[in-house]
Amino acid sequence: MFPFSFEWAWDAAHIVFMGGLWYALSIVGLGMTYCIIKATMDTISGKGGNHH
Amino acid sequence: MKVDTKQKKFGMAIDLDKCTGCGSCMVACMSENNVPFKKDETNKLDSITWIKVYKVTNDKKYPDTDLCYIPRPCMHCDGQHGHAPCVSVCPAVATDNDKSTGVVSQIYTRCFGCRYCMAACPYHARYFNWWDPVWPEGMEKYLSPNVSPRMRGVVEKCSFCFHRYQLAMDKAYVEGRRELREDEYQTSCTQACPAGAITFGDLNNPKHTVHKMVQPDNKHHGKPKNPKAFRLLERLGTNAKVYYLSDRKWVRKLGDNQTPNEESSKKH
Amino acid sequence: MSTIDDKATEVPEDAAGESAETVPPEQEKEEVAEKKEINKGLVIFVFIAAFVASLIVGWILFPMVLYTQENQPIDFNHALHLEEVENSCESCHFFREDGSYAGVPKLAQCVDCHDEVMGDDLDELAFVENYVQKNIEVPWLIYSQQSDCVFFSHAAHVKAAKMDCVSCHGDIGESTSLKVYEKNIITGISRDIWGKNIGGIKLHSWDRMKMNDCAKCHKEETGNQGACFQCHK
Amino acid sequence: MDSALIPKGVKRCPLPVFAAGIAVVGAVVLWGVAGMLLCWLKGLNQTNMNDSYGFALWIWADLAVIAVGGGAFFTGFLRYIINKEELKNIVNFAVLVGVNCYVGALLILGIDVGQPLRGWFIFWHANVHSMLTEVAFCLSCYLGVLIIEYIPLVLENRQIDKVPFFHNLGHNMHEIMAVFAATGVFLSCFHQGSLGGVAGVLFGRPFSYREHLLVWPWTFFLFTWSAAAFGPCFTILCTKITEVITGKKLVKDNVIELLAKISGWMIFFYIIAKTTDTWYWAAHTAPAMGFELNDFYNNVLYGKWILYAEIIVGGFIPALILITKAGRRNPLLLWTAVLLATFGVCLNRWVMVCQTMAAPVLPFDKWVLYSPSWQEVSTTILPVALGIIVVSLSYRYLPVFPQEQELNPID
Amino acid sequence: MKIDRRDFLSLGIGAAAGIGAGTALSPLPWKLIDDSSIWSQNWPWTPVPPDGAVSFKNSVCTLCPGGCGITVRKVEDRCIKIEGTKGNIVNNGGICILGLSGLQLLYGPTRVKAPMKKDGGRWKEISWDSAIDEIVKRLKNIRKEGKPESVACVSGTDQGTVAQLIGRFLTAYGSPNYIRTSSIADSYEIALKKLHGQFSSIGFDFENSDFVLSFGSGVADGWGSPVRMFKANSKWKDSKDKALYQIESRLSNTAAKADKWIAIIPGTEAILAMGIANVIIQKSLYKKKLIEKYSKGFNNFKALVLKEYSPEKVSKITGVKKSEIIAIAKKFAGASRPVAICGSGQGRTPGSIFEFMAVHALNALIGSVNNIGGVFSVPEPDYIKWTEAEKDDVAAKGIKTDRIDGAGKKYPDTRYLINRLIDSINSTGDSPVELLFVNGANPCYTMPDTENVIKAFKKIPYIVSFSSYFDETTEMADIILPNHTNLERLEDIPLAAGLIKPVVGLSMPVVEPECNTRHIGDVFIQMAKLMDGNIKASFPWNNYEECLKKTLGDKWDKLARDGYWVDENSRASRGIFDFTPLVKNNRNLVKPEGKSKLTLIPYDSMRLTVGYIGDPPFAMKTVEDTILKGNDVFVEINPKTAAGYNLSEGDKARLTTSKGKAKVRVHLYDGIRPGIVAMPRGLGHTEFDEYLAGKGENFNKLIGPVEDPVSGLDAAWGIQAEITKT
Repeated sequence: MFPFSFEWAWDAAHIVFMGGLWYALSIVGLGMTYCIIKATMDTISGKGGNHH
Repeated sequence: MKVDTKQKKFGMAIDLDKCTGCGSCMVACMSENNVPFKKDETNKLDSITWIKVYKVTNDKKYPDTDLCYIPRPCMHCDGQHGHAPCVSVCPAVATDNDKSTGVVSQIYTRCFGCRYCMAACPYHARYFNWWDPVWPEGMEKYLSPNVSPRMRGVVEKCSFCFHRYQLAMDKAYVEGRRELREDEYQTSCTQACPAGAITFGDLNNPKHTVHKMVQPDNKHHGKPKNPKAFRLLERLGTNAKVYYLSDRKWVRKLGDNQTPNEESSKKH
Repeated sequence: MSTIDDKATEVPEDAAGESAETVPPEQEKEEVAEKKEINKGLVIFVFIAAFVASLIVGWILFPMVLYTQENQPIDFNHALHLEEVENSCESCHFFREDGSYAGVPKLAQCVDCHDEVMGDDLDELAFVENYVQKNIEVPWLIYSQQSDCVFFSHAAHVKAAKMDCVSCHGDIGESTSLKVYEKNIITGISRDIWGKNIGGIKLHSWDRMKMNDCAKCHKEETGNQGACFQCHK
Repeated sequence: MDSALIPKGVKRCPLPVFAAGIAVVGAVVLWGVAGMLLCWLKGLNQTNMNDSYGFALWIWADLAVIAVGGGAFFTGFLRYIINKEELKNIVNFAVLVGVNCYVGALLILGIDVGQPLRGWFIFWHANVHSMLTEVAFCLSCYLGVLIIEYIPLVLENRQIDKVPFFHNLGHNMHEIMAVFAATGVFLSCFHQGSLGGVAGVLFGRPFSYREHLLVWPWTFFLFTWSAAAFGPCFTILCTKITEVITGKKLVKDNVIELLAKISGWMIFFYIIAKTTDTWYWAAHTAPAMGFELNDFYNNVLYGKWILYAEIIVGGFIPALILITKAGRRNPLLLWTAVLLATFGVCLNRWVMVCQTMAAPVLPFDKWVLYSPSWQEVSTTILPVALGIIVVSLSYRYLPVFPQEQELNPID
Repeated sequence: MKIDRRDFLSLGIGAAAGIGAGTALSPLPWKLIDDSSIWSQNWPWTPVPPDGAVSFKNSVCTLCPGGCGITVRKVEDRCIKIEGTKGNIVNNGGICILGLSGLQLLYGPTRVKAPMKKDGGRWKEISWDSAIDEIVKRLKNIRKEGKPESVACVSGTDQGTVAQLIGRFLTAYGSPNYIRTSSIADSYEIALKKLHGQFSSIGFDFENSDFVLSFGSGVADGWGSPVRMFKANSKWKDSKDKALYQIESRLSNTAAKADKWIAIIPGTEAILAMGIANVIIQKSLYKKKLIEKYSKGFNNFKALVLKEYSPEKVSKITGVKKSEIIAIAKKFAGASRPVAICGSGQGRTPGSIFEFMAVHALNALIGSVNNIGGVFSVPEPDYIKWTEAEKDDVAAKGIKTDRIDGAGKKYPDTRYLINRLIDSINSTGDSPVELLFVNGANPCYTMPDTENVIKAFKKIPYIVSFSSYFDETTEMADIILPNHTNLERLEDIPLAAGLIKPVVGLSMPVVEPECNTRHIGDVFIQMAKLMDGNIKASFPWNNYEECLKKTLGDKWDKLARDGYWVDENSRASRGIFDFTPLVKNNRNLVKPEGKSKLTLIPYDSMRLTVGYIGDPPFAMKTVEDTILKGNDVFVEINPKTAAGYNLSEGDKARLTTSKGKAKVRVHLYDGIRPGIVAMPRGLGHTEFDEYLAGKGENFNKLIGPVEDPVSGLDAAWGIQAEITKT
């Protein structure tokens, strides 16, 4: 799973498979971080809350 | 330092005409490898026997009936690309195909019991520890320190008594050698077989008896050149390292499946 | 049915306690504003407190709980013995004829010299009285004991690969007394396998003996990590 | 009492009634938990599995729920990537169903392994060549994505929404939901496929082995396809069931019909592909290994009927119903179609798992049949019961069906 | 300000986030995950075998009469594996399933851990001294009453120093009643006595035979010395011009290995042998010169076979085709080093002497007697040269009384008649046996009509068992003086099982005794010392080891080194072969009891030991599920026959004979003659461990002894039975 784990080898199989995996993970991860940070900013800047 | 550059391919040849089905190989294996036992072992679907002796008949009516015993250890397959059916599917690399010896290992402490390898093995050579191993009081005294007892929930199988190879190598190292003599590494079943039906050795070494017996054709995934020799399920491409010999045609035909229209054209 | 509907629509009023609807606009504004100040400060404070606390628990308290300390039955002095014997480590830690490794010596070997007290050391006295004379094996605690699934070939490493003891066992050979043996209360395995450093940071080759450490060396020395069965049984 | 939590403008049954309903399902959950604990504490000897049946009911259940849960990724795909606006009215529910399916699958996998404490080895010591590794990774990642898709809905709960931070969070997540959805689709394609690969790569098992395209056997693609095709049917089925239970219309017909139509065509082409695959396998793949079709279907239980049941009853019939306007408009036919479709895909998964184990391979092997123990059954039902509870709670406290208010105005 | 619900929520979340982040950045969760899996890899309840120095110890296996050399692998003081000794004269490295399981017997739960005394039906541990005192007291009393002959001993063997010591004790004590359990050894012994005129045991030169004609002998099922026979069988397979013909009504493993399987009607083997003789003589294929020079009464024999045993007649009786009979005869006579053997299955029960003589006559006809590749009459190894045991008047008188089993009287050539022992006990009011020693035998399981045997044993006032294990007979005993197991004990083992030269093996202790057991030899020496006068005087040794070493003298070193000693200078007796007894006992066959349609026969398997020791767990594990499933034993029936009783595979059924009933299940097997039901021996134990006890049925419960008219030995080979579906 990580380059420092026992089974890791720098071969096509690992690069493709784990590449795809980490790619997906990072997108999701970044997406969520973005949302959370933005939400915090918005909150501080007083957005949201008792709207409508 | 390179431990040893010569690639070995340990394998087995079993003479089915000599095998009397006495069961010594099974017990020799159990006692060598700390295989546990339960009160009732008559349900063969959860009874651990690394080498299992199948009893088969020619399906002819009395008095033309004939029967044959087929001892089945792990075949230590090489597959078409150096991968046994079980090795490539194990999600946690608990089993691998040792390129330097050809032995397919099984690491019990790495295995977490998904049983995918069992689904993959057409020979039923893999066994799952459905129960915790329990020895009657005092009997754990005979357990061998060379093979670690398995815990509940993992898969185990024949290892070609690889620990014997390890111990033999230790001796060799201490004596300043890097190579073993043929008789220095023999599996427990080979050693015990009263009929001398099992021959074990390096299939890559022309000097070894097993090689002379089966004459493996390594250009064609180890197919035997000896017409009396065959492998189980040859056509699945498992590329097994266990060969069988028999003079009886019906036995040799039993080695592999065939569709009705190919009765005659059976090749090995 | 209607009752339920009413209820459903009434709700806001019930729950008005904290919701803004009922409060006059202007009041509400500053109250909310002021509350925000407090909240933010408070929340951040609580966050940091909790953060630091759990760091302390994880890095300091946890290891103390995880390992129990056990003393060796006898405080053995390697340095002293090393001077006495002529064949260095192998005089006591030797290979058997069949290639297996004797490891920690059995009483029989010690008795060769210690059949009665030799020096005036109290530990030796205790040793002779409690073990030699009663002919009981010494229950040594082995720092480098791997778990049962490991097949470690001393022959391959020491004889074939000509490695020295230090690279795995460290400087225990020069030690004048034995350190405490720390046992993991969950796994029952010696702390030296994971390494003294709970974070797993290692400074010497012998600081940690997990599989990855074996693999690293194997890769460097033999070009590959080796097959599973090479080190497992 | 809990009325403060109930969405605006919709009516829900009184809490006691609701609680009573939950309690009933809760009892089933307890039964399941009992089985689960037995398996964890005493080991898998609690099951009726054996060395010939290492894979059995549980693995089938995993494959089945993932297949029917496919509705989530495919609806998401249609909604966010293809921008089928109407589907926004059902995508919430599709996601909700999906979440339950995937949680269930992972739960069952957690019970199915002999050494649950080492389960994480599948990630840490991953063997990238194993289909199961691919399954484990994509499955868990995609579950994450599904939860992310589900969170905004939760945040829309009346009380939570009042917390500014959560309100903003929900809003922002909505903004970039397409990105998540896309990732979800990517992951789904792989784990659905690799679930098919699990059986397809077994070259020791001529019954399930298939030729490969690149590193993937045909079953890989068939599974992804079938999940996308049959998943929506299951979503529709669940919607219909919910409507029956709540006694309300929750989703407009045009939405259902759109989904049904797409699903129908997907099934139609899938089943043609499946038929071709079966033919090629029977005519070439298997014979090359020394088997002919009969060898796989000469058992009392596992006869040729399975083939027909799967391909015609569970395939062509629902497909034809759904692709015809009249068919999908007629409630009765629609019901039949979605039911048959769900049955069809489940049967396919059963065959790929259990019949693979049952069919003899060695010439002197015999068929091995198996029936699950109560522990297996209860643990298999467990996630279903959990799912029902989660859906009920979500339905009660979250605006799962955007059109509900409009379809059921409170006078 | 007040902290309202929503603030509280925020604070909670803040704290949670803090704890989450903090913990995640500390080793705690990761180390715990790792350790928990390491814990699961080293579960405290999974044993870890301690490592240590490895050593190998040689000995001889005594679990069956085979006498294989064994090499025990030890780690420190634990035995961890039994292997066959390379280069051993009998088994050269090979080893059988029972020998391999030996450690399960050594360390197993069935051991008798100390001297035991029956006390109100329950076993109570006692000290060795009190145990021996008690027995000695009884012995003294019996002797005072002047009935020394009422003390008897049942033993598995009468050879070797231990057996001789016990015999010597009885002689000095004044009892002629040393009784050996019966086997084909008796039958061959008697047959040879009658045909050659002198006692000797039989030996076969299989390694050099090129054609083996086996009348039901399970050479691949444990007949003779099993491992040696397997090796011989493999030898025959190695060359095209060697062959094995198996004459047997069931396709046993031996029949399957044979080049030809002749499915004969059971019980007519003798007739077939005579038929073959007929052909050989008819076509004058026999060795005329030899016959003229070295035989008596050939002409009568010739007349008899020509008159009564024409292939046609024989074919009718035996069910073997005429052409086949002729073919066999030609093949047999045509071979250069043929041999004919008999004794069905593993040969654990004697057979009809007429059959044995008829088969042996075949060997004589083609000159295979005392000839390479043939049959040898082997004198018992003669190395125990003790002075006569001293006899006082009581002893002298007692020793002259008739044996309780009547052996040597009505049947002069029969030395032991254990089946008669049971009768004579059951037929009289109170048992003629006052005190019985049992050693290396388990008659309450192994003898036919088990119920009757148990009845007899119940009648015996006092039984002393020397068994190391809790077996059926030991359960009948009043006191147990547990002997060391074969791995703990020093003993000379004369190898009786079919070698062509007298060979003695040495069983060496490979481990310190596990339990509080004592060597039987020492026990008898001790008892002798406690008895007075002549008995004490007859035992000049201080302990068994001394006795053995003195007895073996210069052979000791060789034995201690190689584990065996061959009596090279013993000559096979080249006596005259006398056909007369054969002619005289013509057609003295053994018929099965009862008059049902089906014939029930037993069969032996290597995986089920049938001797005095029960199957160890490992061996039980190898038993096929077509023989035992759960606790049900399967009987084999030909599908044709089964159809007649509308039985199908796996059906439950009741098997009934004149002796008893058994619940069985049915296994349809084409490899068995129609009209026959075959049942495995070795199951249905009531004692030993939970891995064996209560599994299957004991065949001996269903069959009763049938006396062979020539020897008086029980020679029942089968019994008529009824089977009904349940």
